[in-house]
Amino acid sequence: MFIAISAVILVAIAIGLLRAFLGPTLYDRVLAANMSGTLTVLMVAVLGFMTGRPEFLDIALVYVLISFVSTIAVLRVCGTGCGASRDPEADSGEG
Amino acid sequence: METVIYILSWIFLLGGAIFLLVGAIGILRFPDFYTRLHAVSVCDTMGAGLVLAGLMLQGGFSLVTVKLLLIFYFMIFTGPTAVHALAQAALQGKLKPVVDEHEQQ
Amino acid sequence: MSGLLGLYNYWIVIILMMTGFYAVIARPNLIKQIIGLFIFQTSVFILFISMANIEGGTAPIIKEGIRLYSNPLPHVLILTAIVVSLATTALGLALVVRIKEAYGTINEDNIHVQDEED
Amino acid sequence: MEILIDTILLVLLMITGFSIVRMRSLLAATMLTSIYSLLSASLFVVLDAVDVALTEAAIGAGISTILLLATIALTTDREKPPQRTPMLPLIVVIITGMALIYGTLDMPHFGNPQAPVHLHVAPAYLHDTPGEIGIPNVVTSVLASYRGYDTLGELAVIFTAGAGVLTLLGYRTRGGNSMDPGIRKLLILRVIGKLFFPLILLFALYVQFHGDYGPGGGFQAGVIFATGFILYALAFGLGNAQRLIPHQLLRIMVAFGMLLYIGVGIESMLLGGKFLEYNVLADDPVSGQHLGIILIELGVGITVASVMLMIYYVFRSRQPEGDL
Repeated sequence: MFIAISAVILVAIAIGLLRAFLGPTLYDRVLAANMSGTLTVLMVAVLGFMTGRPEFLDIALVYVLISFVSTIAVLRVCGTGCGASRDPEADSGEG
Repeated sequence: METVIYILSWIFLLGGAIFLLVGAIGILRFPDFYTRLHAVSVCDTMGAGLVLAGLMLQGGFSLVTVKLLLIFYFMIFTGPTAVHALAQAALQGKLKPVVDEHEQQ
Repeated sequence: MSGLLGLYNYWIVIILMMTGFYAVIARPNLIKQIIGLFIFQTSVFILFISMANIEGGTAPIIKEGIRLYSNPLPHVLILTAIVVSLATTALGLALVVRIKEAYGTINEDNIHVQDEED
Repeated sequence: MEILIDTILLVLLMITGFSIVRMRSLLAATMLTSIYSLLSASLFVVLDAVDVALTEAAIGAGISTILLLATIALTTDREKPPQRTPMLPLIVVIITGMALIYGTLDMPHFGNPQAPVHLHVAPAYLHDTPGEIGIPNVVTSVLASYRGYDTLGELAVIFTAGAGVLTLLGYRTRGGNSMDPGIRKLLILRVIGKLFFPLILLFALYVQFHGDYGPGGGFQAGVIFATGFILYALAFGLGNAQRLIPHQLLRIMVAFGMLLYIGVGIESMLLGGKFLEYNVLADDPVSGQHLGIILIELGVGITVASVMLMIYYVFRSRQPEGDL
């Protein structure tokens, strides 16, 4: 059963990745990265239960904090300046 | 009693999985950035919350439950903050929302 | 694990390694090269950790009732290697910032052109 | 079951790797690098390397993404299309890849317990750790005790890299304690930052001192510490963070961690043992080992945290005033 849950999470991560590839703006990519972070946390938690050693939840805790800090960092370090422009190659599908 | 908790935990886990999937489809299918924010919130709150609740029931009352609660607590604060900061940055970056053309006229 | 699936991990690692290698040698942008180096490094980490894995083993934290553990030695090597990789990446990025200040560009081709002009 | 997740994660990693190379916007590539790092960290969890997963998540997805972003903010976001034809590099890459794949054909298969790696040294570590060191986490015992010399070397590398970054970029003090207008708008971020800052530090302490019993240790804790202060700097401005932990203090701490490590080694020599032989530190060898490992991990944590934070300060203090 845990395998079903982790399969769903993997599918969701794959869809999030697709959004990160497609863009089209930087914000969409940050959003996708943020969602992948959440999903990775859940997957690590589920994996811990699946392998029968749920004490590894510390890792999931670190992931929550780190993905939050890095999301904030994108917005603060780059400011509004560098995110405003649409990446031109994302629209043309060049990637 | 044990079977009830067991079944309940699986209901939570499956429900959470459904919410996660719905959120993921949303982030792919919604037309613009601002609508996609909503899809992510579904993942962050209901999806994550239900999966963690299901795991808590599986883990029983132990240190594991405390850690899961902590994860849930962190998530419930970090998710909306990150999304709010993102939305504000997007607004300041002059990202126009997609609006229905009929309503605009 | 037998047959071709037994080598699958290594092959993907090699593909990742070559992806990073390609970015390092084919892309003129210095930041892109550092990102390529990052991919390369991570693939090496995955190679080591794959080798450490034992079928049916668990994480090497000793607990009653568990008999088979994965090999802890590669974990130790990679754990420190990750931190060192960050330190070296930071050094590389610092160099990139200095190059930008000195040349006004981080494109390798333009830097070569400027060097020849001097 | 785990092999299935392993397979899927590797495929996702491969796709991410390809698209990172293809992206022309460096910011987009950085975001994908962060996802790549998270994916590889979950792969490490699947492959039972929990300590490594903790480190990779904190470093790859956290600090190295932040440093890349800081560099992009100082340089440029656009990558010009390459002028050279990519044919030659492509051929080189394909030939090298083929040679490496040919090399793997002789390798023991994935998960094979009879592989040469598993036959030497590692069984001894796993067998002797409970008796000799007395802590459950074998990774920590190997890191801090059996291979303490290696770790000292790694720490020296980090120390040198920190010194190198400082030499290359120099350090500029930020005047004033004012918050820039960008932060003033982010009220929610400031409130959450204030709430989370102590929690992250507390968690870092837990990782630091619980490293003997679960995943964790000095390296991970140091990085988490630095991340906590980076969050503070992001939410309240660099000037305020530097008033909290001044740069001069950081420089001292960088050296202090190293000295603590070496000091433990010298102390054990003075007590009649060999360099970094912890058995002599206390009456009973096992508690000597405990004491030695805790001190060493503390040294590692202090140096790693201060080097990471110093690198962040140095990069960010180069940002033009008002742009922060």
